[in-house]
Amino acid sequence: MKLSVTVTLKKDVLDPQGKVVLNTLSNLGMNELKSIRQGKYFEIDINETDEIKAVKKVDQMCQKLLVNLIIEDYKIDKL
Amino acid sequence: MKLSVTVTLKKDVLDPQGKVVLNTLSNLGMNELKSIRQGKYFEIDINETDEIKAVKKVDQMCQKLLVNLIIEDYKIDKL
Amino acid sequence: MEITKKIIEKHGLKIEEYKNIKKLLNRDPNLLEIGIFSAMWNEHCSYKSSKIHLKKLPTKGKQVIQGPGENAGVIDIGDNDAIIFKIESHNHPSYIEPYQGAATGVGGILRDVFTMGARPIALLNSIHFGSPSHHKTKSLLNGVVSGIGGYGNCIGIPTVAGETKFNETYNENILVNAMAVGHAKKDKIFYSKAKGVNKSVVYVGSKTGRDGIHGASMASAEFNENSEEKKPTVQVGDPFTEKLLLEACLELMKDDSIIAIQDMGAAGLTSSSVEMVSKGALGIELDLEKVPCREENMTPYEMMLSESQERMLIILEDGKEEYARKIFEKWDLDFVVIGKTTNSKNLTLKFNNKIEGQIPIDALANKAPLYDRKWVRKKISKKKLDLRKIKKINIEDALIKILSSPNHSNKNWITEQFDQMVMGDTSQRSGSDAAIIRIHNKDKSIAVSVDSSADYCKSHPFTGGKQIVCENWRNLIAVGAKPLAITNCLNFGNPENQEIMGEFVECLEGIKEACEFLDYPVVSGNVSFYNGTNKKNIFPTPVIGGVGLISKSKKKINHKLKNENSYIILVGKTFGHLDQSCYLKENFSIIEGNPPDTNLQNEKNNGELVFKLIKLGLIRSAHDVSNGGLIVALSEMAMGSEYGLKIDKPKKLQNLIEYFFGEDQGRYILEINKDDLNKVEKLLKASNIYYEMIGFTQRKYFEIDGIMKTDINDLFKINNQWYNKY
Amino acid sequence: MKSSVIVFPGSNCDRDIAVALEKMQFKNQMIWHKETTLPKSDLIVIPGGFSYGDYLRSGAIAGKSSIIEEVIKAANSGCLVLGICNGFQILTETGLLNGTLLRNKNLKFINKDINLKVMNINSKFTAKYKANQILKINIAHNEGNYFTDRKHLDELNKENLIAFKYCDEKGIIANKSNPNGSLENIAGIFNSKKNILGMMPHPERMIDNLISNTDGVNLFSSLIN
Ligand SMILES: Nc1ncnc2c1ncn2[C@@H]1O[C@H](COP(=O)(O)OP(=O)(O)O)[C@@H](O)[C@H]1O
Ligand SMILES: [Mg+2]
Repeated sequence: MKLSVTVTLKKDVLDPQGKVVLNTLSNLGMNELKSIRQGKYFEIDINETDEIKAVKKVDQMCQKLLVNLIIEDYKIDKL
Repeated sequence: MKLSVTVTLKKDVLDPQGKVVLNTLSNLGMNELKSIRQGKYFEIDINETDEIKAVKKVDQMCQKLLVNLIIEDYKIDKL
Repeated sequence: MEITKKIIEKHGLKIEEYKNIKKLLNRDPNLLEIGIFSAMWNEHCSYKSSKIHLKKLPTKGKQVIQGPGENAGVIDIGDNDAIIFKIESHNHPSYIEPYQGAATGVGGILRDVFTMGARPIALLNSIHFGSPSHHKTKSLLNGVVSGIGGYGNCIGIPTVAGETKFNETYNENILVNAMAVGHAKKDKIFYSKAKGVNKSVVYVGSKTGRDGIHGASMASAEFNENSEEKKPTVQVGDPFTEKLLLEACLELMKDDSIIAIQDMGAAGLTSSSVEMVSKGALGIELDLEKVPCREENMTPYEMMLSESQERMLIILEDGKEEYARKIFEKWDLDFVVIGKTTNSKNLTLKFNNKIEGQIPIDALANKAPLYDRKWVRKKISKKKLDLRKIKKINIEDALIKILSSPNHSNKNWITEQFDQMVMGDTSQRSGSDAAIIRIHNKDKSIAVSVDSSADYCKSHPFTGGKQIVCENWRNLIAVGAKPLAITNCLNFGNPENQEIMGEFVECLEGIKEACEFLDYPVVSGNVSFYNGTNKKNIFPTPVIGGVGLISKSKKKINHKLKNENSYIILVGKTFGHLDQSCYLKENFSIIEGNPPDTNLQNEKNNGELVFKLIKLGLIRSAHDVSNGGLIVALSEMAMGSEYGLKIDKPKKLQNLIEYFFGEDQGRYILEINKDDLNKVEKLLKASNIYYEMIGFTQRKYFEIDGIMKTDINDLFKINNQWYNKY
Repeated sequence: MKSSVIVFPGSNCDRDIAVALEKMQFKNQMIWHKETTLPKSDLIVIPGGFSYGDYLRSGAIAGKSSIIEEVIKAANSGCLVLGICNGFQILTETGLLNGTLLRNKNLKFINKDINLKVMNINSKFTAKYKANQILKINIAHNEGNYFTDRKHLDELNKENLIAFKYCDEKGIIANKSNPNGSLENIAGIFNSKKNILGMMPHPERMIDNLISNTDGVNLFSSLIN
């Protein structure tokens, strides 16, 4: 089963990448932009057909490694 | 309007990051993993209420800056 | 599968070459075999257009342990220490994907050096971009610079020197040349020549993917509109894996398990296996199903032609397999015996026990095509510039124009993105004439520099070739090093064009003459042809990478002024040669006439004396005079140091523009303490060296008597502003 | 004094720090990350580099290795721990130090000599420096932009747990002298017991006048008692 994990920075954490991307895009003339935040994305293929179990396992991976819980949030989706 | 951009590496392009993460997770005892590929994620808030126009603008940003079209694919979603 | 004309062309083979293949095989090749021939016979691997000319270069000398023909050149620096170095181009991949192209260029050249047993100790690069105003330049520039840094910083080898140039000739075809320098013990150098039958052939490193299939043939073809579609899967560099591979190889090399070792570079598994057994006059048999693959269902064709990075091929002594495997497993790297050496003199490729291809090694290597391509001598311009016809401009304005131009602006914004200090032995970082790296735990250092002069080479290839070797030699002298040997990367256009081939031949003649005269042999190098698009070829751009020795580390020196009230001496004659100068280029966009001539005898005498003065500790700072002439060199010595200069008007040459901006060769500026002046003058006179006392150092200002007076901090700002506004 | 340098795959300042420690008369040992026990040491150093390529988040994967559990145990029982550059990032990932190191504000790798102010000399690491001394030390990193929450920042300030701040030649701490965007120009911090120091600049690169300067020497000599 394939799942995805989307990791985003918590609201009050500074996002230097997003900031630079925002500036660069405005310099390129895209002024409609209000904000941009950058995060990470994982596609995970797991040997597990039961969705609930699969999500649980991926959740563990997030907690153990993929996500820095102090500064990041995450969400898991089925692909 | 808020949109998201998910950027993934094209098939067959080496993903050194995914590789290391996969190894680490297996070492941590998660053996059910078949593969993991790492990508990027953006949350974009744009001053545009028309969805079609908003998507078009974000698409431009992808082509111009956010995505390396030679090695990456992307998709745009409404949040 | 029938081999059609289209397939042959797609593999970059000429119909004549294909006929030759059939003759050598006595039959029609299959697709796998065509692929292998195309990989081995293309320009990049076979050197078919350049070989007969490269043979003329001087490659021997007391200091040379290994000249061209191995993965890298090796020189002797005494006490059982050897320096191993080479430069290589990664132009085409960097144009397609600048970050990854540049990064894998660095990775590739590092493997060439550590495959011979060296621990890499320094990285250099020579990067050439189109005009800054060209729409692609900015992103190519940023991508290449971060790619070079990304790889070197991560693997932990300092990037210490380089050159960055802009010229519209590179608008559609940038140049990215990377050089690596390593240190080894003289009695522990590893070569690529296979020996013995039935020895295990081992694959180590990363897994094989579909990256860069046909990369070598891409590097051997001109670009056209369709190149972007034809491109293979882009190679992605993995510096982390390379670091593991480096440490694992060096660990295995402590013992004597290795018979031969070669990195998988261009044309991957094909060229590495063929070259090793070709050198040993042996054959090789590979079981391709054993090749570690990253993707599913990879075919023998794909495995043989893949250019996945961070891989090596090793031929092991009997019974060493398990010992070696443990080392690679410790570093989490694949280790698989994929075949053995044979005495059949064939390349035999099996896949699941079925022979998929079989080609005589000789047909791939020694019988590869060799061309004596037609070439014509350059028609040399007879024009001599008439200064009177050019608008008169203020000297200070002209200087400022040069210092603020992209080509002459300070490159700190680049070098700050490179870790220059890791490994703890960089005693002179980027910014001076050459970088200096101490040999770890020893009291001696090496100096390194890379140089090129495309404009000079375009207008007069022979003089250009000669000049660039001299400039490189001078850069090493100026930091107190004895120049030992060079590597070279010959970036040229399409060799099937007689004029381009002529540029190549004549540049090489110039390089040869200078190297011979200066006892500065060529120990390694690389040729990159077909740099150009749709018949528009780049200017001939040979890049010279030199290595010199500083036998006592304490004696290091650089170009920054050190004291107040020291004497400034200009060594070498100033004739005021302005044709092809920066003065004309930057101020009037005039690119005309011939480059300054290089008198090898003067070059040698002046250089040897400067070397001696530095060695005796009589010099406070030194700088060679090159692009931009005397005034630019003087400004460089002042900018970024604490002191300025007070310079006299010339005593002999009356025309101030010629005097200050002329690019005559063989010159150095020296800063000398008052107390040492007598000694220095005596030595200069005793050797009959032409010199002039031109002024003093002072605080704060760069001043030329009655002509200009500028705060050095202002000059520094001017010199640093270009990129910030770009 | 005995020191241990932890070596991860991808560490690349391990040799440099070993050279510095040995020069300062430490008896040093290199500890491969797969080891499960630590020799008795007075000082544990986690060196700079790109452990595991720094591919996920800098320091994240090294923070999960088996040897790190031993480092945590030792640290909790009072052993001195020094994390430099990637070592600092690893210490934040393990939770031995709070906060995190984000990408540099210009998104570029930065290698240069910067000015650093010693903010607190009441620690085993900084005792030999003078109060408010200005040092010139090399930095080399992609992710040195220190960030932490309000509460922890207050604690750092109140308890004097900031070891170094980026400043200019005159010692002025301002935005202009902040190379990477760090909160309050923070370049290095202690834990509350001050037996752990994490810092982005590389003192081990500043121990030899031929190469650079000797502004890093006192950090190591402070530790020798
Ligand atoms: N891409 C680069 N990488 C590293 N160093 C560079 C690069 N570009 C320029 N430099 C450094 O900037 C300085 C000036 O370069 P250049 O003007 O070409 O020197 P020179 O004329 O003495 O050969 C040199 O020290 C060189 O090493
Ligand atoms: Mg120079």
